[in-house]
Amino acid sequence: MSEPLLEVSQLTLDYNLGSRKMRALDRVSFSLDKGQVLGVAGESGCGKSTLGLAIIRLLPKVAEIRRGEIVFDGRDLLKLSEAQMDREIRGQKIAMIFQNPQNALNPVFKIETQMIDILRVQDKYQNPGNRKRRQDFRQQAIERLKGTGIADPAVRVSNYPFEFSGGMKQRVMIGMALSSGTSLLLADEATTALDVTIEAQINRLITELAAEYGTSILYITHNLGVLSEMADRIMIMYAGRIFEMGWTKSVLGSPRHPYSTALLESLPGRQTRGKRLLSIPGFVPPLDRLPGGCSFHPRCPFAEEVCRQEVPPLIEVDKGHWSACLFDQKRGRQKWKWI
Amino acid sequence: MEVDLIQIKNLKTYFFQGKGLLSKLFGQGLRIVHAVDGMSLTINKGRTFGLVGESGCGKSTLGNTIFRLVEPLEGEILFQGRDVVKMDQKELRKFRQKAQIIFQDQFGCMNPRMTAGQIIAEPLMMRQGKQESQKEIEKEVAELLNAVNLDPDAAVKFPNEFSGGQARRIGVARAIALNPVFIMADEPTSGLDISTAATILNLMQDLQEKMDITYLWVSHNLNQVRYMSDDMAVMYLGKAVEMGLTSEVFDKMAHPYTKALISAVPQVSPGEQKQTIFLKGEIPSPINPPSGCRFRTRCPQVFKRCEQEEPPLTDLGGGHFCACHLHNSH
Amino acid sequence: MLKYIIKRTLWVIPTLVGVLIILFSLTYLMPGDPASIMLGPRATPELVEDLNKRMHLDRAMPVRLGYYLLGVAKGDLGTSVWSGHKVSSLIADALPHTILLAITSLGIAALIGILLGTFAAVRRESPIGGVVTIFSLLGVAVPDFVAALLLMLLFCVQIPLLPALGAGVEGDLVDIAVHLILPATALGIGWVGYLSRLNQESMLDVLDSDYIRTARAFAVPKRAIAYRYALKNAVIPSITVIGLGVGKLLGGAVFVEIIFSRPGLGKLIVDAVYARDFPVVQGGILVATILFVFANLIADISYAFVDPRIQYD
Amino acid sequence: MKTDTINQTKAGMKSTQLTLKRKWSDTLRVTLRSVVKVKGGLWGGIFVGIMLVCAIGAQWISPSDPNAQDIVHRFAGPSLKHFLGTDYLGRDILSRIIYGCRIAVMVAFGAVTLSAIVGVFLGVMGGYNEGKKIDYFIIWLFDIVRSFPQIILALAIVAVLGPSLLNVVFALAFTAFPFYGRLARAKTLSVKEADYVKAAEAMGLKRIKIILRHITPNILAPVIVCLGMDMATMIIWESGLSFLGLGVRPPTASWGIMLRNGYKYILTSPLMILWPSVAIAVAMVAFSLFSEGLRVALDPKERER
Repeated sequence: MSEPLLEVSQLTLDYNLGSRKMRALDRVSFSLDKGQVLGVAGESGCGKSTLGLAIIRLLPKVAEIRRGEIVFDGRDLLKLSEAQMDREIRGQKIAMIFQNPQNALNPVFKIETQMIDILRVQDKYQNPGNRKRRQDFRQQAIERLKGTGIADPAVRVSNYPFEFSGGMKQRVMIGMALSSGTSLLLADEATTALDVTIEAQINRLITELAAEYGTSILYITHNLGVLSEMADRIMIMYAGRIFEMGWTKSVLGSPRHPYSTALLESLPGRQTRGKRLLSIPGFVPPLDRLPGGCSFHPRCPFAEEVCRQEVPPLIEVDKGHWSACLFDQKRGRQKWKWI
Repeated sequence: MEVDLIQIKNLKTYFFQGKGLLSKLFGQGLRIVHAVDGMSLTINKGRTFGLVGESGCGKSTLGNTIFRLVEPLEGEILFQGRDVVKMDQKELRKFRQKAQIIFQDQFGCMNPRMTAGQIIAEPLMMRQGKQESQKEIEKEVAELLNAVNLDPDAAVKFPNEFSGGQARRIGVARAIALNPVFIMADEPTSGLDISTAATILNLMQDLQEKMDITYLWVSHNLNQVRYMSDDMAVMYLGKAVEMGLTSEVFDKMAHPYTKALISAVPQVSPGEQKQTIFLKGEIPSPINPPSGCRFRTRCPQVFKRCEQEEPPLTDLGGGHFCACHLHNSH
Repeated sequence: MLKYIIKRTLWVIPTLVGVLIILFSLTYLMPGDPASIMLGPRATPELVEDLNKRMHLDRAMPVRLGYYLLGVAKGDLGTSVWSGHKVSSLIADALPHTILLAITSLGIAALIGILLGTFAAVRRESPIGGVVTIFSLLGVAVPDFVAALLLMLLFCVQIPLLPALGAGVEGDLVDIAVHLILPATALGIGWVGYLSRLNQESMLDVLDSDYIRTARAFAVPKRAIAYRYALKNAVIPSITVIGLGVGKLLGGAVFVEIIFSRPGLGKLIVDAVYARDFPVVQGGILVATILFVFANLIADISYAFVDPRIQYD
Repeated sequence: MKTDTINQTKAGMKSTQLTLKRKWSDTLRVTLRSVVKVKGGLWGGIFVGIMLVCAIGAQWISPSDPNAQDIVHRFAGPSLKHFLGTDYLGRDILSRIIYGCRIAVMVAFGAVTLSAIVGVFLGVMGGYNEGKKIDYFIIWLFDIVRSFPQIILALAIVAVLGPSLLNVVFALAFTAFPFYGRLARAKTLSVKEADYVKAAEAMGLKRIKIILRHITPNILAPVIVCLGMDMATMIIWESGLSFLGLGVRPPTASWGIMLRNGYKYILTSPLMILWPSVAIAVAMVAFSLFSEGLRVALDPKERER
């Protein structure tokens, strides 16, 4: 029986932008087991990146957590002090890699400088009192780079980030993020900006290193195809809420929420030439003007009066498969087939 | 019955870097970017030609060269039998009204100081031999907005007041304003959400049907090209490595690069085990492309000959071309 | 980067040639006969002829340009029409005062401005942000020569604390420093405001950037992030501004030197303008310009050291 | 046959009359409204407005003749007759400040306009011919003039030409044009590469129309913002030159000349320095707030949705 590494419950978060208040996360609850890969999918503005930043507690100042818990390894991360987060969590047990490798590294410092700084910080927290020399850290940095498959790591380590391609920068990030101590990796659109063949390389690297170190992954992306290949479980978000969650096979194979169904049908993946794609009418509502009830109801052809009134709860509709659709819960899937 | 609309023969577009006075003085040497390096292809009327490849392969440059936004070094671009490269300004202007572009950056391609209405009206106002009143043009703009499913009040809005999907629709409306016969769509869904992208794809298919438009579909998204295009070419470092009917290319892929590329595309196929071919290393720079076969530095099936000889594009039968020594030896 | 530095340095040569040509051709703008204008009421036919000879004013334009360039190349800037001293020696006497003033005011202003801006950005809630706002408002509202007048009014006339005129007794460091306080403040206060605001803004931008977030995600302490990681990025715009600002500073020094009667380069130029002593004006401006050009060069080169991405076309 | 289908398609569409442009007055109103919305923009706008009113209507607004001497009441403090007191010749300081406003605005506006016209013309020319000889020449020209410390060059030009209003305008414009030139050149270079220019080219639009419709409007906005900020600088320099006695000639009322007189009588009458300083300070803050508002208002990215 696998044990949960991360349990998020009822996480609710607002962005306070002057007079506007945007609910970026609304009662988000899920858990992630040790060694598992959980995929978080959704369109832009659904709150998936906010979720990652909330876990590692790097939210912008305007964000305010209203309620909820983020229990990691038995401790509520929201109750830890900044110093404790730095000392025990960030970069030690939880690491994060970001979307845009172009900007993720500081352009005016050499790769080695940045890596050594981070290794030194980690070392300081792990073995206090044990001072290592810069040369040792440099050696360690080179080994980390070698582990990510960068050719000539001893030379490349003294390059500047602008001399690296996007894929190589992401390798550097992975090298800094993953070590034997890392138990959770947050990957926020880590390969979105890369070419397909490079994306495949990087995703394989992440999977392999994570398997080697027993790291769990929260993989945030809008690309359902990537999740289909990488994730054990999938969570589909819309306007700050979880709409559907479950094993990859069942969520992608037999989705229960109209939104996830529509999302899958609108992909040109396996459709034959000439057949129309399903397109969802309307657009994702801005977070400060969310409709009441189910936030998807203005775009949903099956919406009834009750969908305008009640917020649908996330209910286990099948074994290990949760969905938040009132219509589905009350009348069953047969009644609302899109196609 | 297939008619050639565009025929490109041995097209080469190079960019020259380091031409400046001081660069010459310090002898940094001229760096030549081999952006498009000998492409030949035929686009048939009423069909969609998909052009795929990774960044830096020259697919956008090829598109821009067809419109002479970039001047080619050599080669021919025959449009309805006339060579675009040799056209004078007047002819070129005529050609550019029959052929249109939908740009990759949906906001960047619109003048931020013009309203959507003015942007769409611009091509209408330069139609030749026809003086129309402001009223007529306004009516046509309204029709065009309607054709791309936008409200008429969008006409007085500025580009920054639109969402990504709406801005893209304005780009489409402008492109179809003059009833073009040919449209190049350069990554037409980049930066759009999944559901928005689907509506754009549907819209463009409808327009093709109604108006009999030929598309050149430039994209890195293989799923999209497979879905949208009838014919396709796969480019790598300025050259076509494989070309043919889309169905042929996907079903009987011949080139190792095509195989790797297609296998790398993540598919929503829960439960299916897919064999991804991982390529080693990075895409080489188009400034110093490898000798012989350009793909040899990353090819899993490389052998001696690949280094010495550049494989020609050979017909494997049925208009399915491939440039690889593996299919060339016999 | 080396290529960039070489190219940037070589570009100084054609620029300076152009500067010389403009300075030279200024005499042509003078309405009427330059020699009589320079001599003013003292002009007798003999003196005019003598001056024409000495400055080759009677020769054809290209020949005069040749003489001029040759002279400058040899370090000979001509002689003062008024006093008969060598222009170069007049400048050599004046220059140290101006350089001292410029370095003191700009150096201290840059230090204070950058630190203030950084603090204000790092501790967003602290009152330092308010101090930055006050300084930048002051810097905008009170241009240097007005500041000089007001400071003199306040600290020399109303509350006579500090000396009003002169540069202090030569060799007496304390006296020199005391005489420097007001002029340097007048010249530097605008810079404190400008640089602190600039640095605050760019620091805030940098602190919001992706790479800072990366560093935070790896538990790099906040202090190290601000003063080691972010500062180097944030200071880049300030470097350019300081380089370009040296020109403004030299301009401001003219007023401050006049107001506080400091025997510097600016005062030399203005007094020469009053006296229509054209060779001194020409020489003074040339030296000020060279100072400015080299300050810019140094700024651009240090820019290249801070930002490795730099390319020069 | 094809045209038929299109006409059918189009006939099926709902046809509504609509306007394509926003009215000029609307655009102006929107711009001004967003200037005012920016923090401080309202105050900047109000004070710039007051300055313009003073400059244009000095003879109606000022309480007395700026040159009328009232020797009996020299160095007088503020009173009902002379709101801000009098100077060493007994002239009304308030009236002189108001007339000084006229000089400041005239010089600044003239110099800024002249330098912007010349600079933008050269800059656009260089930008178009990027990499050609003419471009190198223009860059060289800009760099030479920029190499001089600005005010010192202006000083030299006025010294040579002789102090007068027109010469001050010319001298200041000459020192400032390379800055507009460089701005215009850089903007032209980036706008030239923008996709919307490519789109217009691909549409077959004529070159001259591309320049007029697509390039010029997009390089003018930053130039206008720069104009606003430069007005402030030019006002300082006009005062500075006049302070040195190298600007407009006395007895013309100019803030710089007033400061010059104040400096002479610094021991006698501190108010003679204070009032023009306040006038300059207000003008500086007003123009910088206004141009900051203008910057935000003219940037389509920052414009309120």
